[in-house]
Amino acid sequence: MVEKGPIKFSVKSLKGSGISLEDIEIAIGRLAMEEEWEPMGPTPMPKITTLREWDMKLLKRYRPFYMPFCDLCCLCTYGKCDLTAGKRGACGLDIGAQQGRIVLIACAIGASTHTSHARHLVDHLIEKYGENWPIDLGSDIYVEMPISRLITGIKPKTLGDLSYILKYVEEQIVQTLAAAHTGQEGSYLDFESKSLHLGMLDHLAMEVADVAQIITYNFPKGKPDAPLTEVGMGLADTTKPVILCIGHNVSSGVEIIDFMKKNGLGRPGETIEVLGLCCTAHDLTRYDEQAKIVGPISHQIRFIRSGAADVLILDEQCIHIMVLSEAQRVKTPVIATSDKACHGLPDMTNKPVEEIVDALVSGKYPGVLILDLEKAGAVAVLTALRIAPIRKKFKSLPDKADLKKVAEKCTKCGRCRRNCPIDLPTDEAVFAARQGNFDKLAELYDYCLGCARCESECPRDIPIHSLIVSAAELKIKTERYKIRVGRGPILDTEIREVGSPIVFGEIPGVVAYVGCANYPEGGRDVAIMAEEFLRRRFIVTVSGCSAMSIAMYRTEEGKTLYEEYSGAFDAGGLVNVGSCVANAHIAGAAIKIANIFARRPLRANYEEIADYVLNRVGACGVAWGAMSQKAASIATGFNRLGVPVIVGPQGAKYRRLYLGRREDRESFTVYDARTGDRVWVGPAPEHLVYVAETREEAIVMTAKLCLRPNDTTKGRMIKLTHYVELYKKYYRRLPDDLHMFIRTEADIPITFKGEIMEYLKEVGWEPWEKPVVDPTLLERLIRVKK
Amino acid sequence: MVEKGPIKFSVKSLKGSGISLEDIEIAIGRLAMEEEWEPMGPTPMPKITTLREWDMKLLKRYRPFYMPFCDLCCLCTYGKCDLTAGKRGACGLDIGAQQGRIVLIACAIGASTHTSHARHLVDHLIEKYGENWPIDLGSDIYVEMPISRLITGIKPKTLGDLSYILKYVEEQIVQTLAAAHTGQEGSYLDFESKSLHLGMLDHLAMEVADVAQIITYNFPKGKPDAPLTEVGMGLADTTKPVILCIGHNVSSGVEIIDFMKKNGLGRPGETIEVLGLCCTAHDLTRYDEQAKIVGPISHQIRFIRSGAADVLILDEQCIHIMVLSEAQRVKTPVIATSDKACHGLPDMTNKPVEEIVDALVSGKYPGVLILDLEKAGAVAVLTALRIAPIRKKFKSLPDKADLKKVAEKCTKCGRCRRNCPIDLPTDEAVFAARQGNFDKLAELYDYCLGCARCESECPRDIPIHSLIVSAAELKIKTERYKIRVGRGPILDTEIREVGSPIVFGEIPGVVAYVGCANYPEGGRDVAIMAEEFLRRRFIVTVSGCSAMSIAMYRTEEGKTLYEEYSGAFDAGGLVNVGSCVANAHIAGAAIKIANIFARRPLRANYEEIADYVLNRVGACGVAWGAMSQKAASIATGFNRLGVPVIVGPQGAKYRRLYLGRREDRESFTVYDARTGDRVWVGPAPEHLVYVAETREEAIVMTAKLCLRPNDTTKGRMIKLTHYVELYKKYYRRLPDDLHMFIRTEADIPITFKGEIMEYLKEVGWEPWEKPVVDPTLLERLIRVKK
Amino acid sequence: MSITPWQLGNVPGPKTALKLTGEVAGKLLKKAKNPLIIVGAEALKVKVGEKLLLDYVIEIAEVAKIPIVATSSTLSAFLERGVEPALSMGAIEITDRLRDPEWSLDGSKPHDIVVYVGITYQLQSQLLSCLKNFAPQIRTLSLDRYYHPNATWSFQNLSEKDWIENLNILMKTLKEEKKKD
Amino acid sequence: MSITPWQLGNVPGPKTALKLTGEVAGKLLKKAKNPLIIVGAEALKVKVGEKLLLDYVIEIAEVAKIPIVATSSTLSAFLERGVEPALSMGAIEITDRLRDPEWSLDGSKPHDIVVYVGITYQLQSQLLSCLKNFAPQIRTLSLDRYYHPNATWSFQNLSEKDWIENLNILMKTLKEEKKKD
Ligand code: SF4
Ligand code: SF4
Ligand code: SF4
Ligand code: SF4
Ligand code: SF4
Ligand code: SF4
Ligand code: SF4
Ligand code: SF4
Repeated sequence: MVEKGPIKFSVKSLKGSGISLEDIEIAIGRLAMEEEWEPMGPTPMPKITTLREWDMKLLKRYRPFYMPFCDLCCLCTYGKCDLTAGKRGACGLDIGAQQGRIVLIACAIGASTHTSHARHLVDHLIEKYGENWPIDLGSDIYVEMPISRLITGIKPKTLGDLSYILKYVEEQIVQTLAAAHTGQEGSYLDFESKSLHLGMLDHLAMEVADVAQIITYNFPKGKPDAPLTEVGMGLADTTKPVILCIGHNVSSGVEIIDFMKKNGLGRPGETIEVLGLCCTAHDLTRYDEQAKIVGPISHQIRFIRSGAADVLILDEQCIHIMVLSEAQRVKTPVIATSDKACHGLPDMTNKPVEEIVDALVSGKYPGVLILDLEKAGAVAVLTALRIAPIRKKFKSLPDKADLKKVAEKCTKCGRCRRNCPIDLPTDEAVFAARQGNFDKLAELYDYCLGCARCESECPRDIPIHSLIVSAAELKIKTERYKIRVGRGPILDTEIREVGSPIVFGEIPGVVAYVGCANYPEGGRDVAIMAEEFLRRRFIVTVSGCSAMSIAMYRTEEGKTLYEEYSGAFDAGGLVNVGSCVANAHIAGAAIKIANIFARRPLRANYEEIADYVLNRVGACGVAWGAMSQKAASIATGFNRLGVPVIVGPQGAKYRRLYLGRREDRESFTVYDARTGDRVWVGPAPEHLVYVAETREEAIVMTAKLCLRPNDTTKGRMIKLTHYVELYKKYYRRLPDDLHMFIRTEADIPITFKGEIMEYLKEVGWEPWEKPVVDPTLLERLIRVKK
Repeated sequence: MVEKGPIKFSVKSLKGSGISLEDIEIAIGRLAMEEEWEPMGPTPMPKITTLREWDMKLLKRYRPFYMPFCDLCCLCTYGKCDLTAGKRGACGLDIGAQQGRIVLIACAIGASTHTSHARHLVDHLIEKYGENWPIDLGSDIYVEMPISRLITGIKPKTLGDLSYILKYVEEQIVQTLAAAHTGQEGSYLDFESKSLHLGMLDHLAMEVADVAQIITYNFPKGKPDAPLTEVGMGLADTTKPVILCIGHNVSSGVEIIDFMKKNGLGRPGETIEVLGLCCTAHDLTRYDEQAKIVGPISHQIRFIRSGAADVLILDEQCIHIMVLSEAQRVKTPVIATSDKACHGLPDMTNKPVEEIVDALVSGKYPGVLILDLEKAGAVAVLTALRIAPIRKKFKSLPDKADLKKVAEKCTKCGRCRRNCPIDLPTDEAVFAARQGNFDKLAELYDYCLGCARCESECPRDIPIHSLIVSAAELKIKTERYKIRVGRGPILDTEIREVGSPIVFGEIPGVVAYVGCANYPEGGRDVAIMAEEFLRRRFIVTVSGCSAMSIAMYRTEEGKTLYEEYSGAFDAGGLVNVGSCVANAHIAGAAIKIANIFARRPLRANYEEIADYVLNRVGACGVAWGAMSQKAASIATGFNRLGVPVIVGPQGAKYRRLYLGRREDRESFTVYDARTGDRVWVGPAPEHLVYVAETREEAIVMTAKLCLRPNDTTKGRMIKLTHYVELYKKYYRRLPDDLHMFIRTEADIPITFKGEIMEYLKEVGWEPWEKPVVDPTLLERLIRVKK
Repeated sequence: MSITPWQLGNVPGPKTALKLTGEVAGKLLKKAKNPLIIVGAEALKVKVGEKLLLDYVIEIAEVAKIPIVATSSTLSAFLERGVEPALSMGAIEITDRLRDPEWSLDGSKPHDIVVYVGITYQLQSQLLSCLKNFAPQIRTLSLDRYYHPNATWSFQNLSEKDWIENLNILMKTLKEEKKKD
Repeated sequence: MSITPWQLGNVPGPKTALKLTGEVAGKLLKKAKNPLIIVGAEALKVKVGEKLLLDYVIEIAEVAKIPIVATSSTLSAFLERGVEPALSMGAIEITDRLRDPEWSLDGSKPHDIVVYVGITYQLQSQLLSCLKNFAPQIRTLSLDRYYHPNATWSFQNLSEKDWIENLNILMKTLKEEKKKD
């Protein structure tokens, strides 16, 4: 329980102690981190202000754009302070800084969540595997933890090293959060710099978490051909006992599978179905592809109500707070396993397994807290076996036959709709059901987030969400799709292959569809976006709920995109990295391009690498359904690294974007590293975080945000071809900023040559003086100073 | 910059390495922490759930009472969710859990602030003094860090050990904050348990911070007769250059004083005035009592506007966000020194001193950021010397003669008042000034928080706060009071003296006036409360802004309370522990009573000690002007330890209290440790956090909350005498819960014997079966099980 | 324009108090099954014309036969006037009891209408918020001069004159209705 | 009862939109020195009677001679109709420019009135909030059927019928006032 002391170890203190340094190195091992695998870069373990200058460079070009979600501040007892339109709170803060502060708090919560997830995993795995368990991602991955190397300057070798990295993250998060206290930071720019710091830390924590589980649980180590598994509401074989895992931290799920194997119950699906929901589902299938994925967060309440699950095991994150009461309604016992999500349940950690199983099967307790994961696994399995025959899949969804009757109470007051996060016309749908028409309800199924907020608002207590699900009965029964198991990191060999075409623009971009399912108009949009870019042979990486939503769509050939496209990190590849924490591998790939392909020094060299990524790696993230604080910090972490992110219209409620202005030439002027000249390179990438109003806008913006100053002529031509094609497809003419991206005639897409030449004439375009430069924002990278 | 690796050190890993354990122990030193100074207790370095059972015991008796400050939740992009009256958000959360969550976030911000403050201090001091600098609080303090020993099980010996303790705190804060993420914790009780955890961690961080500065800066080590120094707006000798330090982290101020000494500029006040504002002021005077204290947070804007300061040096916390622009108005250059509060200033850390001084004196930059404290100290002093003759104490307060003219613009729209945090009738006062009557303005001086929110709201741009200050010109000029320098910890010898009378009730209570200056009706109320209890020979401890407010009051004899009462931790002593982080010594004193006086094992024995404090140590905190997130976490930390806290009416905006119900007998039933019997002990203490409506109510409640089940007959009689006297003084009759506290006739205050006997008869009181018990909430402490 | 909270920043959410008039207040109190008046310390400072608010409230309580809870040290003022409040308790403590749907002064039926008057604005606002959110079965009235969005019914922000007028109408209504009985 | 935000939880603070009517809207647009209409993608889905909202807005813009900014892919719909918007830009991007007190479409005088119509509710709400807080010099109008508290003026939540009526009055007012010129 007590960790033995971290020792601030100094060579000095060893001198004269009679112990030679070599002995200590061997004995203790952590010193291995200090090994000279590369000279130490300028910013090991950066503190809050270490990268402030880099942040300010970004923030000068990509200015914070605030959309207050509330004009008040209620953070201290001086308040509430009305900050509308520049008024000052009692502490002196204004509305801009307040937005920065709220974003900082969100990022701190997001980063803390991944860090604590990582901490839990690492501590647990050290207990199971020992702190000297090696970090080995296979022979195709030499740069095993690019983010860790980049930020900390450490080349981690063991699980123990990961714990050490987390200490740094923890220290920094606490310090950064402190800036949010009343009467601390005052400038919105400094709040943003701190949010960027938190975002960076978040990526580090995610990398630690995912690598820890990969190396110990033997997840695919960057396998391009990771197996296919299943996703959907319709896949559980309900004749068997069914265990459903909800959350993000797979270690409890692993214990379930291990217990089954050890006790002759076979692999998942053989005698017991093991299902996952939310990111833990990805990681279950990474552990054993016979586990199955129910779906994204939107499926949580509806699957519980279907009654299919005999036991529910919660870990952490993305747990709907109603799971406990929902599970009770269908007599499904609940096992909570995380100290971060105890849900008021009695702590049975120290009780014998049999006693807990009895209590759950008998219904003495509807749920328990078990913080010993091995025990939780055993209890889950034994309870499922014993309760399944008794429960008989009791469900709390109305039968389709009853829909009309239930709907009859509706007064069409509209409260349901007016509280639905995405304004779904539930009132009309329920009212139509009253009149016997269930189509409108069924239609909503694909859009509904499954949050049940409508139900809690309905003055007539109509179970609106259930009506939607029951009306879509048929859809659900057949909801069964293929998804590729999360493959984890990108191989160094892949990077070597695609590094050059990406940097020079011949692979027109790397697009990442990530994050949650708060989609404005259903998950289909994400799949359609992904398909558009897959067809165009972009590299498409995916993770989390987005990876699941993309699976739940069939192309014209009736296949899922995972079946149609390869899992390789290559043109036209659809790369499911895995759960949310696996997002680190997407950032990691960008970093590895700079390091492996371009040989930029990696160690503690954040600015240079980020500068490289911003100017050369045509990557763009799309978090179409971003909802949570984690998504805020992930996006912000991508931003500090120079990767732009597009969010859906709901994302406007994050309150802050980073927007460039293409007409501001000065802001898009960089150094040419070869000469030191200041050169305008066009607005590429134009924004760092952007809200798109529609799927169409997001698609066009994605293509554009893959442009980079460093594109070769051929690369630029290819990228512009996609941009122009997509712009014309959706906007029906040439983009009006096209001239800002055409440096010489050679950049012009051949297919549109005539048209574009005409346009260029019209706007008075002239070929650029310096068409291709070695672009950088960092003065110190100028090689020949004038 | 890079800390060398903490090493998770296991004896196993040493075996067979050819190094003997002894060698390592000597060589490395941190293992000294593991020394067997006392057998390890049950809960070393508790995690989130380790003390959950204790929390649940507290929360069962002291039920969370929520007063939502907002019925909405806006924490993720599913929102805003309307949670009014039990509606559920899209994540499933309800209004109760949401209140718990917001309090958790506040406590996390509060605890992070102290932790990061401690971290900054400790890292800085290790750099200056080395990590082996010993923790030595003098010969009268053997239990040097009671909170650390209690929580971590470590007996820290060096600065380096403190860094290790902070790592634990950082790790835990991050994990606990993660529970606030959307879709994690769901039960309000578990949110509360987590807030209690954060509060406990906060106290640990405060102890680390204060002890670190005491041992290195040689602050008074618990000196009962610490010297007197001055406080007030009127004390600066403005013929000299004046440096004003604002904030909480004294290390930059120390560098100023050191630089002065080293460069022949003498001690503060000799050639240069060194003033402090907010807690940093306390710590400046602890370092050198010739530094002076301007006052609490309310004096910040007004002192800057007075123009007296020639240089302003900011560290962290409690900085009004307008200081920069306010300072610019009076041409005072600003030096920011904390990475948590950069205020958008240019980072000059790496520039030479002379260049920075030039930039500030010439006005090239109105302010700079200098993260090297030694350099910041030098720049501050040199700038003050050079700028003082030029600035000529430019001020931005209107002359009294102009007041009428300025006030003439007022339309009496009332916006100023309706945005004043404490609803001061500014509109009437300004309007009266319009008519030539300045008394109403001047009257407000003592109440005004100095926040300037009124000014930012005034549609006519009237500088209302300045009008108040100018109208009170005379008061300000003579504002000059005595305060005792913060003495730091309580001596073990003192504990030995007062342990018994406190525990047995003969010293009727220890009352702590702590925290900020968000007073409903001026700081005078705090002084009056303190005086009431000093006269009654309670022990009164104070800190922070409260300690300053108490100084700014004269008794009938024309003296300050500090002049009238001794600084000893003894009956009738007025103990200024120091700045906010010194609050740890108040909690520490309670712990030391349990440990030193009652010989309860201390090491990692949190529950037993808290149980002891709750049942036996008649202490009560009063945070009359509590405002910040820090105050929230400090109060919550006291609560977990069993110390009740009273806050002022503004404190209702913290949203959550812990209230007992005296009529609920079961909740006030405890074990008698001697027999295992369940015994009702009366509602003592009745509440854990309470909002008092008025000063009178607070006084009466304070006396009552000092009652403890364990009081001896004599002790109970004395305590009840005070309670009844005070109740009668303010309520004019006997308290209607008196019978709940009288166990046998011997408990009855002699002075009121007749009256009380009559009352007892009326209510049918009977002597208790078990008048005195050995009370505990912990089953495991029962000595003889039946 | 809609009614604004007295403290302008005190915007709590979608549910805000209905506008109270003296007449409505009178009728509500008259119809109440088990009403309660909670009187805070401001009632000792604020005047209703020549009278102290406290005295005015005593009259209301007497006419309408509503029990009084005296918070903080207002008890002494009541006793000075020979009025024995039904209960003397902290404003927080009585509000805490009211959260409990079972609780009432005399243990009979629960309180359906609770009047708050004379508690300092921001504290009263928070107390009303507690009941709004955790005791939806109770309807709360604020009789203070300032609009309290967290009440069920509140006067809007009134000039002293209008406020007194409303209080007088309240009193009149109470008495009138009384006669009708 | 006061006007409620369409999304009931969307309560932003003390400052909320004034109630707009067709007539007021007409007069405001007529008087505006440099107005602008921003048209979002919902205008392609929502009907005003038989017409698409987009077509209706085109008419308004033509009658009132107000330049149009087409957001997202609405551009194509304009072009199909032979209408050339003054600008095609993301809703976010145009709002970003409007924060800048110097900026205007043609670089002459800044825009004093900006109309938002047809952007999905929550995004539009946030855009209006941006201008409310960071461009107080601009007055914003929402012509959507739903009350937008963050605008300077907004229709309250209207039935389709009432909305159409108001739009018609707006149009009539624009034309009438035109005649008066
Ligand atoms: S933190 Fe500042 S703006 Fe927020 S409530 Fe407190 S004083 Fe007002
Ligand atoms: S809230 Fe209920 S009653 Fe109202 S429209 Fe929706 S389903 Fe019908
Ligand atoms: S459950 Fe579906 S319909 Fe109901 S509020 Fe949530 S998203 Fe809207
Ligand atoms: S993608 Fe988002 S919603 Fe989905 S499981 Fe991950 S964090 Fe949760
Ligand atoms: S910031 Fe959020 S919680 Fe605070 S007042 Fe606004 S909506 Fe309410
Ligand atoms: S955290 Fe929950 S209650 Fe808050 S806005 Fe998000 S979904 Fe709504
Ligand atoms: S806000 Fe200004 S104008 Fe209005 S009453 Fe106050 S001082 Fe007078
Ligand atoms: S400066 Fe004083 S009068 Fe003005 S709002 Fe603040 S507390 Fe009220």
